[in-house]
Amino acid sequence: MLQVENLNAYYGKLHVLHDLSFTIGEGERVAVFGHNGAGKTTLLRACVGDLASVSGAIRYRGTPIVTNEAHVNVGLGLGLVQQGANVFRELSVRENLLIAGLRNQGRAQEEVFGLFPLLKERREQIAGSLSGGQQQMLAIGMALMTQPSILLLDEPTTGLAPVIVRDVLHSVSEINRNRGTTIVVVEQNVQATLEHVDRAIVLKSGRIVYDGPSSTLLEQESLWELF
Amino acid sequence: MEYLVALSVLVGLYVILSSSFNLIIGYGGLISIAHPIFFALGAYTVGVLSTTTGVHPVLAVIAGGGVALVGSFMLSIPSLRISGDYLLITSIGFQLGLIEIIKNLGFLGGASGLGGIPNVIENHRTGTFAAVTAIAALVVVLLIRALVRGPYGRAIQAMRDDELAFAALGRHAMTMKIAIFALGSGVAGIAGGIYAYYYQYITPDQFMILQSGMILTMVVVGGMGSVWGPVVGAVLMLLLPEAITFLNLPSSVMGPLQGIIFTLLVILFLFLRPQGLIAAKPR
Amino acid sequence: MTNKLTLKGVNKRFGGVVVADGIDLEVRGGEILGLIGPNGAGKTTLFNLISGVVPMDSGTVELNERRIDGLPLYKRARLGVARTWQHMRLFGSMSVLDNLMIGASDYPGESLMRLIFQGLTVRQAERAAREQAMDILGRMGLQNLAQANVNDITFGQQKLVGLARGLMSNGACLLLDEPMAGVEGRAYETMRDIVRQEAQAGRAVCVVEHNVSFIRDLCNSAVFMAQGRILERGDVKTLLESKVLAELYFGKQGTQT
Amino acid sequence: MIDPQIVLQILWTGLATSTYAVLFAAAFALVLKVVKVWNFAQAGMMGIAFYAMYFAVHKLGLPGYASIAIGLACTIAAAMALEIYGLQTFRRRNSPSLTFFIFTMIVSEFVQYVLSMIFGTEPVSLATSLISPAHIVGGIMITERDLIAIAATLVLMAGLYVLLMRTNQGKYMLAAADNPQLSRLYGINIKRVYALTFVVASILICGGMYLFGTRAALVPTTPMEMMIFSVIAALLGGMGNVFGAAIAAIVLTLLRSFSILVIPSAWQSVVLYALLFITILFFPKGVSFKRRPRPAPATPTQPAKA
Amino acid sequence: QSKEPLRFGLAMPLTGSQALFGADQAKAAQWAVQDINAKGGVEGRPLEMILLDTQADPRLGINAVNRLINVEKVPVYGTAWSSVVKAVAPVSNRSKVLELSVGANSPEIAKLGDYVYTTYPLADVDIRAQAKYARETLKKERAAVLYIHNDSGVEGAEIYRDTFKELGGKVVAYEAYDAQSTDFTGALLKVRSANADIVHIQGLVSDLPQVIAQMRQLGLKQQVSTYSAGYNPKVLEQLGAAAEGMIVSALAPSAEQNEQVAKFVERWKATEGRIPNGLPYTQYLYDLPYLVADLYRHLLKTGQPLTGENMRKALVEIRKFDLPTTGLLEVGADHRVQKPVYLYEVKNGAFTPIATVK
Ligand SMILES: Nc1ncnc2c1ncn2[C@@H]1O[C@H](COP(=O)(O)OP(=O)(O)OP(=O)(O)O)[C@@H](O)[C@H]1O
Ligand SMILES: Nc1ncnc2c1ncn2[C@@H]1O[C@H](COP(=O)(O)OP(=O)(O)OP(=O)(O)O)[C@@H](O)[C@H]1O
Ligand SMILES: [Mg+2]
Ligand SMILES: [Mg+2]
Repeated sequence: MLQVENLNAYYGKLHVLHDLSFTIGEGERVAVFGHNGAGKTTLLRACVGDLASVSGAIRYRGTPIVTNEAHVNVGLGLGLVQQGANVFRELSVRENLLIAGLRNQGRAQEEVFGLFPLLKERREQIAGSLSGGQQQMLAIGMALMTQPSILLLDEPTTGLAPVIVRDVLHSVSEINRNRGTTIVVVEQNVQATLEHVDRAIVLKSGRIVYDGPSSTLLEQESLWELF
Repeated sequence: MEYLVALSVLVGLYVILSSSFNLIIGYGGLISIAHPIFFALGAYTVGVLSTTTGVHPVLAVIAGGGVALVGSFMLSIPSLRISGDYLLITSIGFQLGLIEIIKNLGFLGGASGLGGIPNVIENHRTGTFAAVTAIAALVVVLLIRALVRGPYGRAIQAMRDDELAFAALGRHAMTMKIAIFALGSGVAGIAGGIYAYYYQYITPDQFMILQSGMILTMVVVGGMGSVWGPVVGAVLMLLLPEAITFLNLPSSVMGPLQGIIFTLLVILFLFLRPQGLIAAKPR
Repeated sequence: MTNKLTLKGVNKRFGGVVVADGIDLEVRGGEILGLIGPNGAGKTTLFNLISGVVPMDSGTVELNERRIDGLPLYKRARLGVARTWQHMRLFGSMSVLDNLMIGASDYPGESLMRLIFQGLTVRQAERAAREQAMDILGRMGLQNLAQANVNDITFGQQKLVGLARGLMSNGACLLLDEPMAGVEGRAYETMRDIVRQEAQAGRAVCVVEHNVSFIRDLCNSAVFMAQGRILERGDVKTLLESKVLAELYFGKQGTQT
Repeated sequence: MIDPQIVLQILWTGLATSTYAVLFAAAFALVLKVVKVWNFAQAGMMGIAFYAMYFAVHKLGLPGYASIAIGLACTIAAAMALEIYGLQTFRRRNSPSLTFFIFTMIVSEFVQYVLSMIFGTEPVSLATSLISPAHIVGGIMITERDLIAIAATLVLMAGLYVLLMRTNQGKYMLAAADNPQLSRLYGINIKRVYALTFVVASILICGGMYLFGTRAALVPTTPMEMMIFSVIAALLGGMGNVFGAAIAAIVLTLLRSFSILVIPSAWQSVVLYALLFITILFFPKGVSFKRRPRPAPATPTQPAKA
Repeated sequence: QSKEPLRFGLAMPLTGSQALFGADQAKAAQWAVQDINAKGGVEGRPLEMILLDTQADPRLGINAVNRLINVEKVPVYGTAWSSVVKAVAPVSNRSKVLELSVGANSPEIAKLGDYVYTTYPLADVDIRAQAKYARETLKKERAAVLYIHNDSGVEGAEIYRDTFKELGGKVVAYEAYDAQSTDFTGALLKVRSANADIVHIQGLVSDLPQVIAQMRQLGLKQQVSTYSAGYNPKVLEQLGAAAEGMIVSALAPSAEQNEQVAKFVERWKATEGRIPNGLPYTQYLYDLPYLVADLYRHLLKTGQPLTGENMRKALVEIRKFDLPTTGLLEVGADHRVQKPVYLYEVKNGAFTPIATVK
């Protein structure tokens, strides 16, 4: 599904990702862990083409996409939920979902409202005035509206109450099961996430230090200091 | 030589104007276009004082600065009270409205301008004016430099980055903005005062709204938010057009061609140095 | 005198939505009060009401027996209300040290008059602020980042800088909005230690957090808020086991993450 | 002593005169809203639109619609060149917003010089005669040109409304206006949206210039002077609210036309600007025709960086 | 005998909103220099004109004049537009260089100092003549005055109003309009209800046709008068029948009255394919180099050094100049010149001379 080869990423002179290579299979659920600043966000942004200076190769279902612009990749079926609750602040919840779904003839808003009933109540509220957690829900809902084949989530549960954290992780698994959507999720909360993924990638200072099944991750004592 | 000295008077005055505008817009983040009107307030104060009273020129120029400074409150206090965003709109109203008022007031010469401002320096006139403006410009630039390098500059910048967080730390953004605006405007008024004495004749046309576009071009091309940027900008924007007149262009297309060359050069500068010729230093 | 923050009958609504409904609250110096509740409960709004970002509809806020509601934001901050933000709101174009120095209680560069007429005291105050800032950064292990631009440091470090900036004013009360969201590892521990020390120094601390283990680690007592109302209050352990919480916050099963 | 007939007459002519101001203000506000640029190059675009049409009418002898087409083609080409070679470059380099402002202003000046070199500086008009057939309806003089102008403006503004509110492209514009960086993650091609915005602005400008050019004579510097008015209207209408700007343009024009009845004519402009100043001070909310209040500053997103 | 050229300056708006006149005027002056040099120059020396742009902006005007005086070292220069003429006057007086105003008509110009002279009659000449003609010859009782709200508009309108009143007429409406406006309905309706029998419009070529067009459309049938801004074939073209009866003035003879002017106009048609903007002004500009040549000739003949001071003296001494396209110029001690005012009325789509007021 997604093949990454020798990926390097830079912010100006700062070299953030060093020669990352991995492959993600169709329908897989992958978690990416790592300390603050390890490069997790950078990795996801590079995958969708949201970064200016990257080198190496990324192939999506065989097509090279590393030079594509983000909107092209989204059209191909990549979806990203950015870190930090990014929504269209001056538009209403309904308009936010509508716009998110335009490009890929997205699903009905009702499905998103089913997942987050709170949003339904606030359909007409301006997104910028939602609480932090509500905005995060909206951001996830918007990504679902694009009907992605591979969904990249950057710390989707930050700022959410435990009950919703579980709901979100659960529904992500659900989407994976029902639609075969590939999932890549960046999370801080290792334990809670491991239940929902098949595989884990651990980054340390821009390099992969672990890539394997999620079940054996916690056996790696050398990695404990990272968490 | 005399020609260059005469130009340097103008350069000095515009260095003062662009630096003070930079203080307001580049450092203070207060988007106003009313700078020319404070220049005008200074010039007209001197115009009226010098033609009707025998007040000492230095005092008259200071009075010009004072009038501009006080005048700035009329704009800044009410507009900043509601929200800084509105400063831009109110400043347009202020600028255009005040110019119209000047055009209608007989004792200010109305639309035909105010002439007969006495010549206050008989010998070495141009040289003296050049020296005076050069010193004034230097003082203004150094003053602004001292201001923005120190704790005041840090506070201005923090205020610009995030006003709410700034206020939540116990800092009062309003007074700072008003003070910056007043200082910048007062300085412009002083430049206006010197201008009036030097040229001895002022008209409302010289202080129109498009003037602020010109001063702003100096600031941006030179480098907004840097101390020496506006200085470089002012020198360049004033001397380039003069230099272009020395090209021997065919007289039938001379006017527009000079304009085309000049604007192309400015566009080129913007492309080559989008942050300005002298980029602002990060703190 | 110990510090004390008191809220009585605080009400606020946005259009039709009630976000604060008769909130009574008291936080004393030395205490760390946890504020938990589902998303949209009104926690951030409550901080906004206390610090003066948003005006309230009715009720009173007192700091050390002095009413501060009705005062503008900056005056409340000067009287001792220090806060951090859910989204940090650092001064992005400036260095870490400069970010902190702006928060000093006696900030020298605010008044032009003072700069002109009291140059000497300005320099002294500036030096004092710098020392205080370096001191706080030292406690957080961030001294070597003092000159770095805040945008160039990691998320966790930014969160710490946000806290450090709030500490500069030595305010009587400290309001922390999700200090731990997105923070882990060493930064997590530093954060916890610092907050604890600040409480011990006599500040009244109030923390909003979804990270329950952090609340458990740190707080003496906690309140549970939902839909603008305080539903439960008490010491952390009993509160976390309460039925209401289990239902509204952790979900039906009542397990805790 | 104010005669209702006079009032009605001023109202009607005022409305007819406001038509092109409405179009220019809407174009300015649209670009400001979506592309986030104070597009002072609009004066340049106005100049190009007018002189292209003038060339088509007077030098090529083409009929009205053909010359509008030519004017439109030139304006769009110029706008695209501005966007692609100018604004995109500055955007890529993260230039401060005032750089855009200055750049667009200088571009206008440049265009003005080029036009005066090519077309000279004498006032020219699209119509050979400034007189348009007039009808007296109930004592009110209504010229055919007024009718055409009002109808054309209504059509253009309605089209703009449909585009913004009812089409996907319009939604993309709203999204791009809100957060361009984020829009890309929902498959929106920002460059295309910006290009489209300039095309729409060009249509409005070209239409406005045609209306203006048939009722007045202009010189290369006229567009710059006219643009200041659109800027004021765009600001008064609520910083980039397109229809607010249009309404503000009408209100300002009518204010200007009517003020002569009550104020000595020499003081008209003063009163107009003073009113502008005072309105904002006392009704800061009243002047912005915003649909909804701005979100509270409580939870901002982190600045998105490309 | 040295062949060194005799230099003089000309500072005109070649760009900006006034360029439409400035550029044509500069061209006329250029032609005159060519013509003089083609005939052997002045005492065998060629005349050389240094042309600079002022944009009609006082600040740029000062720069230009500074350059003319200090770099080009000319002893005499011409310039126009009232605000520029006034702004550069102190420079001229201080440097003792002769400033000749050609075309600016603000009455204040007469009082600007020793070194400022005008070759163009000031506004009081032609506008007074208009008012006088309306009042005394046409026997109009009630005049309405419409003027553009800038310096020349304000000054011109005042002269008309005062003269008309002095002569016992009534000014029943006195309305200004903004330079940027395109809708004059309000002001025109006021004029309509004031029931004037003549309307004097003190505007610019760019707005004058619009004012008249709107006026006629609103059903105002009064006779219109204006000053030389209306003496322009463009106006007739744009107004068609609506221009009938309009009275305009010119301060220079027309092609019919002066054979040189006829040739001059032909030359415009031949080289530019049109009539110049503001024909009378270009005539004054065409004559400026001839005037300068006369001054130089005087100094060369009397062997005086070619300084600004002597230029001024020469001007006062010669006093009367016979110029090709504007006729006799007499420089008065009061720094003014008197000229006949030629009045025309638009009849059958053409300017027809109706009177010459001396
Ligand atoms: N826009 C940017 N400009 C410059 N440097 C950046 C930028 N964004 C991130 N960095 C730097 O790149 C490195 C990796 O950042 P990244 O955001 O990918 O980390 P992360 O693993 O997502 O961390 P976190 O857990 O804090 O979200 C960090 O050192 C960070 O400081
Ligand atoms: N300006 C506003 N206009 C309308 N509603 C608002 C506004 N600001 C906040 N709200 C609403 O008030 C409620 C409380 O918001 P608040 O940000 O205080 O929640 P919170 O408890 O901090 O939630 P979270 O844990 O998700 O950050 C939310 O439902 C939000 O949508
Ligand atoms: Mg991250
Ligand atoms: Mg919150």
